[in-house]
Amino acid sequence: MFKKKTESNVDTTKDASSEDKDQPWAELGLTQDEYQLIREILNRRPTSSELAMYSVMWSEHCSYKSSKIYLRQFGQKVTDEMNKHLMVGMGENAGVVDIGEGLAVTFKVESHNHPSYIEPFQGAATGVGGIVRDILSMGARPVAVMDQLRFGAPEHPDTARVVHGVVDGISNYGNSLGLPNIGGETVFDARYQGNPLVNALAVGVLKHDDLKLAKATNPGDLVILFGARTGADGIGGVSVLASETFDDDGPSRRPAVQVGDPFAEKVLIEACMELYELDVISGIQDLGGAGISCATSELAANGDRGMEIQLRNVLLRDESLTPEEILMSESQERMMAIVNKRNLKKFEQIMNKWEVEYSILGKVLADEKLVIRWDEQEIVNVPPKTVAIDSPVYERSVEYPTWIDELNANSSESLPRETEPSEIAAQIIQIASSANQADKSWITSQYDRYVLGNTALSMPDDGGMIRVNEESGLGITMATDANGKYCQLDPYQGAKLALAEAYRNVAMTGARPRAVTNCLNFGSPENPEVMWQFKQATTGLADGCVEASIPVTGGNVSFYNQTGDVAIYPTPVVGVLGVIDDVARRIPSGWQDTGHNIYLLGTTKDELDGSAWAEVIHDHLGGKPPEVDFQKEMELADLIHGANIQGMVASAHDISEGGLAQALVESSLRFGNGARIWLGELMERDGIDLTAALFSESQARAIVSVGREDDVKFVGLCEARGVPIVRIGVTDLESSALEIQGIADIDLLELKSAHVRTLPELFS
Amino acid sequence: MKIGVITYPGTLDDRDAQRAIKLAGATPVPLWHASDDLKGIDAVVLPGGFSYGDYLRCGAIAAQAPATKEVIKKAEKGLPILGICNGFQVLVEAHLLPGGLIRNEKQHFVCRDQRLRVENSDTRWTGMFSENEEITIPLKNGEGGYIADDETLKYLEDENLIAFRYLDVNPNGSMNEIAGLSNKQGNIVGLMPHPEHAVEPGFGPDTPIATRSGIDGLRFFQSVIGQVVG
Amino acid sequence: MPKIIVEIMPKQDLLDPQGKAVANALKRAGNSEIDATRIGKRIELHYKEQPTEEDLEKAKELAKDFLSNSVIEDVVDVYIEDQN
Amino acid sequence: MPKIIVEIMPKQDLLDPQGKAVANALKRAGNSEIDATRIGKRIELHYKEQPTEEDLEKAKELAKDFLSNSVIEDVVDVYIEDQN
Ligand SMILES: Nc1ncnc2c1ncn2[C@@H]1O[C@H](COP(=O)(O)OP(=O)(O)O)[C@@H](O)[C@H]1O
Ligand SMILES: [Mg+2]
Repeated sequence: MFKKKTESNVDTTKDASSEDKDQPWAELGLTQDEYQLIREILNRRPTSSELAMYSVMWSEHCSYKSSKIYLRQFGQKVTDEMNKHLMVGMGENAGVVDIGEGLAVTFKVESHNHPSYIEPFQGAATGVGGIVRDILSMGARPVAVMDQLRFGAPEHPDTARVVHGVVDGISNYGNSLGLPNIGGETVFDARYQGNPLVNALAVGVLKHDDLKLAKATNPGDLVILFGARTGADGIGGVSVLASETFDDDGPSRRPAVQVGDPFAEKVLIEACMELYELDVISGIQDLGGAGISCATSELAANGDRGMEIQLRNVLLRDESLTPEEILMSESQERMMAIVNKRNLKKFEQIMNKWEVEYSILGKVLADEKLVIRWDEQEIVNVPPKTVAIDSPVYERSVEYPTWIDELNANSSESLPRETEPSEIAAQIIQIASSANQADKSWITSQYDRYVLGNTALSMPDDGGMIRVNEESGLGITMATDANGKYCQLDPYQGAKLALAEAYRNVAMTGARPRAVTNCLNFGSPENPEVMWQFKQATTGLADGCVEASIPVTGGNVSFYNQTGDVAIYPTPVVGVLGVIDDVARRIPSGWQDTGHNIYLLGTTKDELDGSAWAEVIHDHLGGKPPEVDFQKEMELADLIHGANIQGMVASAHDISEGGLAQALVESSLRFGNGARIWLGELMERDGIDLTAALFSESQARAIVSVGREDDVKFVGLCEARGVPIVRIGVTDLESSALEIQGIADIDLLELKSAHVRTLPELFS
Repeated sequence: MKIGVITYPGTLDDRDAQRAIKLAGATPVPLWHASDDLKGIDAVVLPGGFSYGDYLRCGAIAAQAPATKEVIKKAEKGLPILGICNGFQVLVEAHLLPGGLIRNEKQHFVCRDQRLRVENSDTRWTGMFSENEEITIPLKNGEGGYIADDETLKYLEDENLIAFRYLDVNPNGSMNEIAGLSNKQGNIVGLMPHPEHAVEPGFGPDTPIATRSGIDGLRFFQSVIGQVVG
Repeated sequence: MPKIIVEIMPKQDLLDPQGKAVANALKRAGNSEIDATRIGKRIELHYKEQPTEEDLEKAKELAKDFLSNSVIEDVVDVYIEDQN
Repeated sequence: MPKIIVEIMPKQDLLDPQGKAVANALKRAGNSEIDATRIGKRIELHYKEQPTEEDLEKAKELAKDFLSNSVIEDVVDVYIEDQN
């Protein structure tokens, strides 16, 4: 079927200089202007290989051409205080944050949305593989993963297909890599039906000295491709180029999906760790989107150098691949290293030990040009920065969506509120068993949370906590959050709310929030209303970071998440990294001791718009999302930290979706221990009714349990720091119920069954 | 005392096994799959993970490794061998323990804090447990369903070679609730759950007393140390 | 028990990590004549009665739509097993 | 590419949870004529040269000793694929 590529039908730079021809730039996703720009840069038409490179590197996915002008805010709206711990900021493969003791942490979240809809298992699996390689390429040992999932309506017939495939894929890949999964999110909403979101986060730890950058700086150094062989994965798009060069056989039908091999990646991780330990490499880059095109041009561009590559040296899985296809292949589990000649022996020894295949592709050039040859023929000769850095930047048109006024006007105020105790009790259970608030262990029990032996907290606690120094106990916490409904109501506020929730989740574990990553999932940037949402959300996140005084260190943008004209809810996933001196001081999210006082911290307002209560009980979305006040979030976080240092906090759980009621349910079920709750004082103090007391989603709130002996001190501390505190109950291990006085006496076994049963009933 | 831990490509819980050995009071010795040098160890652990990606059958490719072949030779001479999860699968593929391990009944990987009954405390790795003691250690596997033909099952039951049985939940559909086995001499023990993940307060399974405070796994390692020394 | 056999293989162009690992193991064990290995599925459908041509047609549909994943796999054969 | 095909099935009298799960799904989808399902492996060994009878004998050994586990699986067939 395939004709072997002969020298005569390779499109060379010489051909390109001498003969013009029609090129399929539009099919490759370039605009007329972009194609014209390439011709100006080169002073001739591009060769088909060059066209392949530019088209993929200038795609939205690789170039951030629509988002760049907004992402800049994250680097600009910063203070010295925010940058204090930042070792590598925006722009590298992943940000790097100093955590003390000579150690640093790198972390990033990335999307694999579209592939996960087409082939959920492989899409999600390779999403995990890709983000882990990003972390690996910073010189870090990956230590944990998380996953942020958004699926269609739980009862929709296609949802189970996606859920099963995605969860299986994450489980299969992450577990096989030996990385504990320490948390994530699972949301169901019809808005994601044809466009599920699969975001994956990885965290790595490195010594300060081991930091690696994706740079080729030293002319003469070798460029080595290692890991899996290059095959025809994920190059469906370049078929148009292939068809040009195949005779009359028609276009080759290359697969658009990629298949992952977690085993190959695990071996790659171990091999890289040895490369780092023995200081063998001078630069490294993972191969993800755009494959060799991306790795060569970025390494060269970042080092202000060039590169000379013999493409024939690429080890192939399939000999029929054309040069264009090789340049664009997205085969997984590959890395590119820059190695000084004197280190080649050591490099080879490590590859041989781990049975990793490698091939030397070429060397670093002093001049800023990227030259790629196919045998003797020169098929690429371009300035690397024009491919990797100076891609077009667009200021897309932005338009205020007028529908939002109507949405905001339709507040939850008019929704009927129950006063009958038994009805309210039923609502608590109905919310606790709704797909979004239900227990997620049907998913999380498919993930290994134990491997590596350093997991101090994981699901269902508020954040995932990992020990990074076994001697000192130094550790980190990660939490990620996003609320698409809040963002639909107000993307500026919604992005801040996502940050606030992740920040609070980290703080509740006893850690101090230190840095932020994000994955911005939106509809089409060519839709001005989507672009408005994007602008608002990025501005909100950047402003929120200044207010909370923690920097964004990196992230990822995923556009075009829509089915037909209907975009997903704007979904900026925000991840916060926290640091804790000693993980022995971690705080669980439920009570384990009897007779402890339960306190509600913060102020409860009547904020039910966009809430779980409005959705589950009334199928309503409208109004304005809750207010955010980072000053209050920081006071709450400081308080928990201060009190925890003194050993006063037995448990802490943040209040978010589902309100106080949901937090009480989760804290009771965490260890299956009962409690007696009263709400009168709270309702009176904050001037709210029962529905608001139980279901409002006001921010900067948490419930904590505190031992009797620490009571006076704890209350004193809150008062001294001005954190509103009200006692709302006591823990009672004798009782097997969550008793809310005068309202409900909910048997814990029944509650648990309702909370746990939902997902298995939907998907088992 | 020196206890070896073999690392195959794709092994994951090797560092954890080494940590457990250290916490139990012995010296962990890392062993490499490609070498038949067992470095004078007194006992060996085949740790958990996905050796060679668990492709073909779990443990099948690792069973062919030079280090495994050496272990097989020493097994007869009484070398204490503990196979954890993937290590158990290697022992089964190497025919050091009977039967087979197949995909979990529910078709999913499962990670949970698992209650077990110690059915045989008369092996090199279970001596510090009392007969019928109930313990909790983490379990995490995708292919942990134990199967064997009737004859083998009868033999295992009659000879008291079932070392551990699942309590409360049979997480993978194992026949006769089998979680782990020993051989007749008692030097070889294989089990699906992971004792090395219940050895350090703060990082084990939850207990009624405190978050992640379960350390029931430590006694596996203490057992072999106690018996060799004593 | 009368049977229809369905044979499914990973698509030619896609990576087959399992086959790759097995091929490497075979090579390490000295089987240099074997160049590559691919691992697919052999599914037996057991019928109550001897399957008819119609059953076979239906099985082919099932093979394509349900038993295999057309994004990453090919059905290479579906046939009624000879009884002997 | 010349090939030898190795076909392996789980032993008849042992549990095959995967086969059971597929059979249940088939039944739920209304295929009442299918009584049971078993899922095994189809392994392709790719040879550099057309395999000889000797290669076939060797492949049969491999099938028995390495590609299958005789405790839980049966090798149902090993054959040189017809080239056409
Ligand atoms: N897809 C997932 N992967 C891993 N952990 C998850 C996933 N979904 C939910 N979790 C975990 O389940 C717990 C409850 O989730 P959630 O209610 O969203 O937490 P929160 O409201 O505190 O952000 C958390 O520990 C979270 O990390
Ligand atoms: Mg929380």
